[in-house]
Amino acid sequence: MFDPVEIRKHFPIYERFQRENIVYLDNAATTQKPKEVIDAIVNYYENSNSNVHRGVYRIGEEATDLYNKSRENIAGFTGGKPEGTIFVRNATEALNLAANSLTRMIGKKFEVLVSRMEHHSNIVPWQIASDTFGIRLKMMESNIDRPLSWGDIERNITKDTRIVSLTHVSNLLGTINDLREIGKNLHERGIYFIVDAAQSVPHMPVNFRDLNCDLMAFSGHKMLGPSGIGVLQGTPEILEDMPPYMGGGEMIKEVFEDHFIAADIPEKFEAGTPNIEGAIGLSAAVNFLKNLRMESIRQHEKDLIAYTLEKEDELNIPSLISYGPRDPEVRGGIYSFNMRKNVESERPFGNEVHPHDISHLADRIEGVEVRSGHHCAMPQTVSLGVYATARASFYIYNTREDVDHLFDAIEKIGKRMIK
Amino acid sequence: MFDPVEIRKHFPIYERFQRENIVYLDNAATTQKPKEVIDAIVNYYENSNSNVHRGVYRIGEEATDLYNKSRENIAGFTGGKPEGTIFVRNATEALNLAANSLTRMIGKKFEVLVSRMEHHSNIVPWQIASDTFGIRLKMMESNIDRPLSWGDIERNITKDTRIVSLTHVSNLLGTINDLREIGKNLHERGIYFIVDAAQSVPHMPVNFRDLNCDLMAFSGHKMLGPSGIGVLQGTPEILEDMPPYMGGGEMIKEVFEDHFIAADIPEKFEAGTPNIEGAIGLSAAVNFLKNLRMESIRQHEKDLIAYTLEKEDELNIPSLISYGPRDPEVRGGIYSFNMRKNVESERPFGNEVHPHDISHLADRIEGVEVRSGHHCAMPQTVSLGVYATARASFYIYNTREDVDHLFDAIEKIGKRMIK
Amino acid sequence: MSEDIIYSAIIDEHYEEPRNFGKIENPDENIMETNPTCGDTIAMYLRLGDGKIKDIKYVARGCLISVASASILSERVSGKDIKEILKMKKEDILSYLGIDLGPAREKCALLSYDALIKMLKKYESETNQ
Amino acid sequence: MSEDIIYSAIIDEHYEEPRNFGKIENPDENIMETNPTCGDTIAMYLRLGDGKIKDIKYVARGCLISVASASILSERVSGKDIKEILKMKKEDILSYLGIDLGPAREKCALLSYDALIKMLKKYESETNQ
Ligand SMILES: Cc1ncc(COP(=O)(O)O)c(C=O)c1O
Ligand SMILES: Cc1ncc(COP(=O)(O)O)c(C=O)c1O
Repeated sequence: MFDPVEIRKHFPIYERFQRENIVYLDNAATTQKPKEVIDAIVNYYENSNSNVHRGVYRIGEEATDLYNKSRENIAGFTGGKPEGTIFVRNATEALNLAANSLTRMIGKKFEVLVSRMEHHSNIVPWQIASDTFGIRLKMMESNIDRPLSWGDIERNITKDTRIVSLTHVSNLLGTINDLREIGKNLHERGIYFIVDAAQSVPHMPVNFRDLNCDLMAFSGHKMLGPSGIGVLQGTPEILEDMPPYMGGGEMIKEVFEDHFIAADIPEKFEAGTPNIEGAIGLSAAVNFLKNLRMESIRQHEKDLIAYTLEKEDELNIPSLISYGPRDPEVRGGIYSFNMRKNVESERPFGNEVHPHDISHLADRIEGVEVRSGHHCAMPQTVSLGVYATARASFYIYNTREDVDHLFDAIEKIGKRMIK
Repeated sequence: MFDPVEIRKHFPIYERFQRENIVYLDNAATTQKPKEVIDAIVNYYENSNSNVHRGVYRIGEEATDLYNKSRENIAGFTGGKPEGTIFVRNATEALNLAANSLTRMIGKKFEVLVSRMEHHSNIVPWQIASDTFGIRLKMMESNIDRPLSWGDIERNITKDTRIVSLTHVSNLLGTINDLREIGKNLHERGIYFIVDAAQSVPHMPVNFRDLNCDLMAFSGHKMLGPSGIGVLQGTPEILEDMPPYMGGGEMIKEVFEDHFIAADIPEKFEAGTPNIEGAIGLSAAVNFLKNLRMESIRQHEKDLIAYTLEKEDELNIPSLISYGPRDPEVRGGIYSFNMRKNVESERPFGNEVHPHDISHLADRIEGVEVRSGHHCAMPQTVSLGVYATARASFYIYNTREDVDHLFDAIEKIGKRMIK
Repeated sequence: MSEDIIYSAIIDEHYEEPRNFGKIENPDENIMETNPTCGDTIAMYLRLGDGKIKDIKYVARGCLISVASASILSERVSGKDIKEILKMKKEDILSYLGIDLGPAREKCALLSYDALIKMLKKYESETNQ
Repeated sequence: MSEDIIYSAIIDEHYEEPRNFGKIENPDENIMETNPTCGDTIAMYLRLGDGKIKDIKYVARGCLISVASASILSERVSGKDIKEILKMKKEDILSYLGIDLGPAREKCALLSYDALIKMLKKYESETNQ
């Protein structure tokens, strides 16, 4: 049985949360760390800390072994190969690496297609590639209440499209895109397909091969792991063809005065001393998630978002407006909303409660921690006709009671701010 | 009084080292972590873990505050400004960022000058920039037994030289380069000056402004901090002019469909969720080092390398050959060596003991942990006429007894391998 | 924690009825400032003379803190000596608000202050030439 | 830990006097392999026929482990069936050496084995056409 209250016992920070009645609902930004992850890191520091790859002394070998086994474990978790599993800092770096290296690999002008629901991490790297190498970035519209379909993509690809890069789950709307068919079709047309899995790998079963993609990005800190570690997963074929992104130690076979010979994958893409404890911590996080089973985690979050949407309907708070698909089948545990008066306000400066005030007051009134802002998805936020939203996002340790607290906060803020 | 044996009590891994009689001498590769650093990280996980920059709820604010204060503390430690102190993964990323962004800023073909004693991290990024943007990389010769002088540089700059990038301390030879005069002269000529301080900041007082450089790189894991965190320090002036390296969350002011507006420094260069606990851990490491005083650390290491060189002279082991300056005043705590027969060997495959065997046997015989290989400095290693060396490198917890163990190991390996 | 400690009654009042809200036609100085994290925006207008602020108006769109602090600020500085205002510190502004702000909200509170200072500095450098 | 457990006497002997050291003129197959981490290099030569290894020689430059394992390997495979050798696993090679190697040293021990297998696979694919 999946029991969030039992799960909390593994998270030391829940002692403080209980003491101060904090309801943590900012999991799309980052998740808490179970003691299993903390212990793995501390244990590494206290017993095997040393640099990897070249140590032929005992703790050097232990560190190398821990690092390699972490890679194997994480690779297997998402159905990829160890040599196709590259450690980076975060999903952002993974997407920058992909944009830069793929663009240089293709070596001529082309078009890359992204959707309006992308996180800035899947927009700005392409804008930089466009400034640097002259490729063209095309952003297609996306519906705010249903997932992307192959039809949406098909309408937008042209004969120049060489890369399509899409998010698996929207971090603003919670939309779950079914990427399998999209991937299959792109594959058949010889178009490279990149998946931003930052919001899916932590929350549902994700299999790299099933997605029919070439490259996939995710972040450790959003799945119980440390910050400073993330993954770019790819097929060995494409990674072997891609030129290195950063240069330095570990990523070379040989260095001469005027050229270098790159190492094999995955080392080719890991320049310098890696985040060793980050990899070890993320591997421990993966074990924790595997224990809970990803199917059950998805089920639990589906229940929470369904309950949230039901409760919203039921309470029918006039000032509350929320965004994203209403069908929990295609919706992750993400709830973005705003509060506004129904009639034109008397006040000269608009009739919305500013999301910053929502977030601030929710914390002070109910201990409910929600984020406010554009959530690094400005193009999508703007398309909602607002500058910002407040956002609650769930994870394994959240309960229906947490959702109740959220709505208590919303009601109290309404009373306070909308007189 | 600087007392390495007292200092060891702060390092939990020394319990294992004492139990197994391990003498850790691979500090140029990475250093051990004191409990102050481990505690800072654990404390963050257990109390304030959340994402930075946008949280207006209480733990979000705590995390942001911890992150910002860490930056201020680290910036001040090396005499830089907080807004000129950019968090990256390691020195390698810092130098890649510098090479890529500076090259794009200059925007035309030019020559960059490095020395033969550079680490691969200060060679390969320039080779990649050369492949990508067509700039020219020039590697000047450097003496193996004395520091670089302004004369060396002057002879090698041409009218096309726009950047000079040099290591402060050689990780293979231990050579300490006096960069002040070099920096002053380059400054006068309007040539950008980059310093690889990966082996100096951990070991001696380093002041960014005194070096007269524009950019400076170092790694957290080589100075008691976590891996996965490093610093690019620069003058605000140059950083403001440099274009962003990676794109994504946090590094933007606004994102539109076809362009973005970059954030101010330092955020402009920090795309995506940073290594928050890495920054906090490094700040705790800086406090630990400040407490010991960098002058005393340098003094201690000077004593150790002086003792090493004296002992080498005294023992006069015929098979032992070592490299680097003999004057402890210009030599960090790094001792690279090889072992070979004095006469032509009977064996068909050469008369050197392979450094891998030295490292492996030193561990098994004496518990002495030294690294072997080209130490990511192939051009310099090749110039010594060998494929690889063994290397011992000291830090705050090493003692003269550790040096004695090193020579015990060398003598025993000599008896074993050179019959 | 009770709601009342959170945002003071004074702030509430300024938020509901911001003082000096509006525009000045043909102002001596005007500026538009934005806080990129939350999109808070303020347009501010000044009429200046005899080294003093003769009139100040603004149009603000933003959160409780940024609107209220613009209102409070406008009351405080109206009629004051420019030199004196330039001596004011950020801390003074924050203490006027009378609540303890975290680092993220400080930016909201200081938006109007930053706008004012920028205009006054520009004015000073122009008139001193 | 005593020295003797570290590297076995057998390894020492093979290191001091490697068997089958040298070249074969006009070999049926030959190859040059390098371990980039430490620069260990081996050039290996084969004479093949009747589905067997008729002669094997090599010139190795490297550490104790890589030289000794090349020597041991050459003794083991000399005269053997190619198909049989291709069935050998890495583990077999490592157990011949009789010491427990960490992951970093495994590469040293397997350098000669990798070279041999590459040549035999090439030979098989050539002769089967
Ligand atoms: C002189 C020098 N520069 C750069 C580096 C690269 O450091 P990192 O691997 O932490 O990026 C090192 C570390 O090996 C070094 O010694
Ligand atoms: C969909 C999506 N992609 C990418 C990212 C970037 O993740 P990170 O900041 O860890 O690089 C995020 C996290 O905010 C996200 O939600």
